[in-house]
Amino acid sequence: MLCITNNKLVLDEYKNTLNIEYYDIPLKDILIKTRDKIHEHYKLLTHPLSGSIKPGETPYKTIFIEKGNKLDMDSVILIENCINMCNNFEIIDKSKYLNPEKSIQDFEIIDLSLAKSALSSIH
Amino acid sequence: MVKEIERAGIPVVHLCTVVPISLTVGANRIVPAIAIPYPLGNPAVSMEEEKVIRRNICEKALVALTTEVTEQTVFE
Amino acid sequence: MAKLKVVHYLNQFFAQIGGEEMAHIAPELRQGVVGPGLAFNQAFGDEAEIVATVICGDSYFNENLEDAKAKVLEMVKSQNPDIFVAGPAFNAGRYGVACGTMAELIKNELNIPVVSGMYIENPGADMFKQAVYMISTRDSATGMRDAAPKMAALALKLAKGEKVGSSAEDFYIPNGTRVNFFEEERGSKRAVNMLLKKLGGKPFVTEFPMPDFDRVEPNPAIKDITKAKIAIVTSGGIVPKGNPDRIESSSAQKYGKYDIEGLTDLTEASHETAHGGYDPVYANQDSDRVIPVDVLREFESQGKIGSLHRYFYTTTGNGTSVASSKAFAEEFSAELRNDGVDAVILTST
Amino acid sequence: MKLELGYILIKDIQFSNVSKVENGTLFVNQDEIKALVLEDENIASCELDLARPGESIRITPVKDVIEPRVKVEGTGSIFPGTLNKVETVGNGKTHVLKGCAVVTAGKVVGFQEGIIDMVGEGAKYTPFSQLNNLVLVMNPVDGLKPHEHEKSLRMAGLKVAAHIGELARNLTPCETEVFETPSISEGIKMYPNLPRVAYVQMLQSQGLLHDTYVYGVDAKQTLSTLIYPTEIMDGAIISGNCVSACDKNTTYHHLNNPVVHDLFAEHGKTLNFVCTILTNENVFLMDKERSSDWSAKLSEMLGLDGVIISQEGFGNPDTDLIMNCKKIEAKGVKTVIITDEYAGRDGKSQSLADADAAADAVVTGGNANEVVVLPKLDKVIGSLDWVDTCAGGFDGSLAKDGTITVEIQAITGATNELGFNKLSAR
Repeated sequence: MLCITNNKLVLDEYKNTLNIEYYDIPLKDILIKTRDKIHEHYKLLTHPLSGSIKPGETPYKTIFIEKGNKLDMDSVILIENCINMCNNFEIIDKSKYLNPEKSIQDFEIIDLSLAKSALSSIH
Repeated sequence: MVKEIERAGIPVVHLCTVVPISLTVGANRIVPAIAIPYPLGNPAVSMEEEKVIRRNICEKALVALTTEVTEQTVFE
Repeated sequence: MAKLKVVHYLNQFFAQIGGEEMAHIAPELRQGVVGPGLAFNQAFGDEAEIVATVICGDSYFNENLEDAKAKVLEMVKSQNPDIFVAGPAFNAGRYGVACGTMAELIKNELNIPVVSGMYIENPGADMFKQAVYMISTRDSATGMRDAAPKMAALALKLAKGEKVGSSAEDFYIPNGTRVNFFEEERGSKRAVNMLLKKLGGKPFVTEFPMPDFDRVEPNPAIKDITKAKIAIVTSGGIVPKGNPDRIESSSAQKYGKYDIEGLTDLTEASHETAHGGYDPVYANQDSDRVIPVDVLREFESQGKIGSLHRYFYTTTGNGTSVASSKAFAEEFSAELRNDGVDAVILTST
Repeated sequence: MKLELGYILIKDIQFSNVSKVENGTLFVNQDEIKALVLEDENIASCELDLARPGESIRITPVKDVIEPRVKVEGTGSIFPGTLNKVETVGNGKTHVLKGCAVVTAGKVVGFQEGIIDMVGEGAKYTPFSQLNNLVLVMNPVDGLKPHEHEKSLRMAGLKVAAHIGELARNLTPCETEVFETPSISEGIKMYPNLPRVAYVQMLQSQGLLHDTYVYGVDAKQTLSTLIYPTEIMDGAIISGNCVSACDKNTTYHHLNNPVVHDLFAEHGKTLNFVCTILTNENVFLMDKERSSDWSAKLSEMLGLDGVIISQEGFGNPDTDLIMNCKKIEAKGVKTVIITDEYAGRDGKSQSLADADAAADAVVTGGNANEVVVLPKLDKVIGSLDWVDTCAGGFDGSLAKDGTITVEIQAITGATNELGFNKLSAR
């Protein structure tokens, strides 16, 4: 299993126990990274648009994938749809958050919690 | 994209690695290809053998273009 | 306030000139109302009136397309109208295409509000529903009394610059743009009603047609492939070495058109891929792995196909449809058609 | 199982020394309510306010909306497994204070959203503009973690609603309504010729701030299961979901689930409303496969002819919705699904994260990206601070003249996916 994330909190929490690729890039680029992996025969384990917080609103995204031996077509279709969905939302500039430090922390925590919720199912 | 070409009145054959995607995007004549990074080749074999593979797929494409279809059809 | 000036477009049949035997007549301009125009004038009331009617035979229009378009446009323009209304065409296919063609042209050229109307299965509906507002009508002229007031009302709305409601409120054929409105029943009640119809085998209308499943009818097969001119299109991002047009690696905002005249083989030195969605190594080594120029040249020289089109088109679209890939596919498809291309081989990674 | 709902109609709400209901007016003692809320040591302060239909008031950011109810006959008590002990509800008699609600507001996280306007353009989009609302604005003690904070607000709302519900215990209802679900075998005998219909309700269950509880059990740890529809009317399902204001199902929505009510309205006439199937919306794709397999399997076991499937939330649940639809249709059971759309501000984009040809009967709650301008209102309960950065708000949303330009996704309940509203799109 491989975890792709741009959330430092997820990295800190799991760096010793999980296989993690951390990138300091925007949410949509995490989806694109994931798409590239899917074309290398990874399969999606978690939904790319996990959480009801809109793509423009939270900057964080953590996705779990797993290496397979062939292209997983369901994953290809799902990731493409999700990347398209991202285009429907205005991206909010992080510095514009009312209380940037607190908000960013909240988003990190929520993304971590979604990841934890997925992991509790995976294990 | 395939639908817009078809809509313009030009018969089109879609050589596509992921047949379900091709079905989803609305292609009517579909020929399955080899793999995402090399739909019409295979680096594991020699250049000559690869060309044979490519020729086969292209032959199928011509068959598809000359076959009347009424619904989405995959030419295996 | 002066009434808004309307020009109405009719075919030979609705202008009461004759049926199929008169379908050859060339465009003609008459002052005032003809035939169904009366129903429109009633519906327009004090706000607008038909000042002139342009009539053209359906065969003439479709067989002399460019000439007919130019003539009808000129006639409409001469009246300096505020509104253009075409049809309704009901289920008459060639008439529907003519109505759609003229409505779109006049909207673009004269920049005035246009409205047409036809039965949803009229081929003109699919072709033009996204370009112009088209009222959904019954499949025969018995629907005139129903259609004319709806067309007139929407035309007035457009002319006055009022906000157009959803297709369900303003009765036009759904055009892909989603518009909110308040229904009479709440959603759960509508769901129960829809389920009861579905269970009873009765017709029901979904409020949200699944978008990926709109289909285009397959075109007829190529009769003689040995004479056909074949073009290559790819979403695999193949570009000349160095990517001269800077096609983006993902969600490309443009497409490339490249000359392959005289080329019999693509090589590591000549071409590469701009696609960011897959491992580019293999396509960069030999782009024939994505667009089979070498094999098609072989077929060309063996007489298996007529010819390979001089240009290929490339995008980095990722297979699924996005609005922009659709838009430029429309653009280059028209180009391909004008260049006399008989068939397309589209390759995707 | 049979439940009688007795409605006591509330037309006004007032603060008073004594909490009581008299002649359609709900009187609330502020100190009593505050003391109740402050029993929770995680809550540092609590302000109460009132908002009535037509008043120039904006409530934001809204967390939950709850209708006060009390069980007067039958087993169990309101909100079983969360507020009260876990005993089966849904039978006997329940009194409802109809026309009022407890609204919990206050920031849980930095970006929280949700607007209820009591008047003007925004009021058209939220059903809660029609209610006499008791609003609780609560602030947590310093350093409280988001999940503890969420839990405190959730429980405070339930506690206050149940407390106010108690005021209805000895009142005589203005109207009553009876809902009865026969056992499977009785139902077959009673309605041999009617189509057998169930309601498949998908519950938000993705994780922190995205949770729903069934008799106190976190829905993400459940397999798809069966429940009597009347159990839901007694608070068997409560909301712990704070995000996606327009299409989150508040506890009020659960108590008054419109699909349940509209299926009961046809029960025994045009269809046989067999039961409700509860399923979830997890993040892990294998969970989705399992849960939708189970809802399809249950549909098959129950010998259903048709189902209505409802959704909660954005993005991820689209996949559950389509899986449920596809798999249930594959069992030969006809489906209608209820969803909403994110078609972009211009309405032109592909608007579901997932789609399938099997979903040929769809009811939509509208395009959540559509933009509205909300007027300046005289009073704000809560805080407008968040507006520029909410989902559907954007930089500069809050204009100098006090108007707010937002997508309707910022409005609580605007595009509800239970079909609570009349809003739709084409």
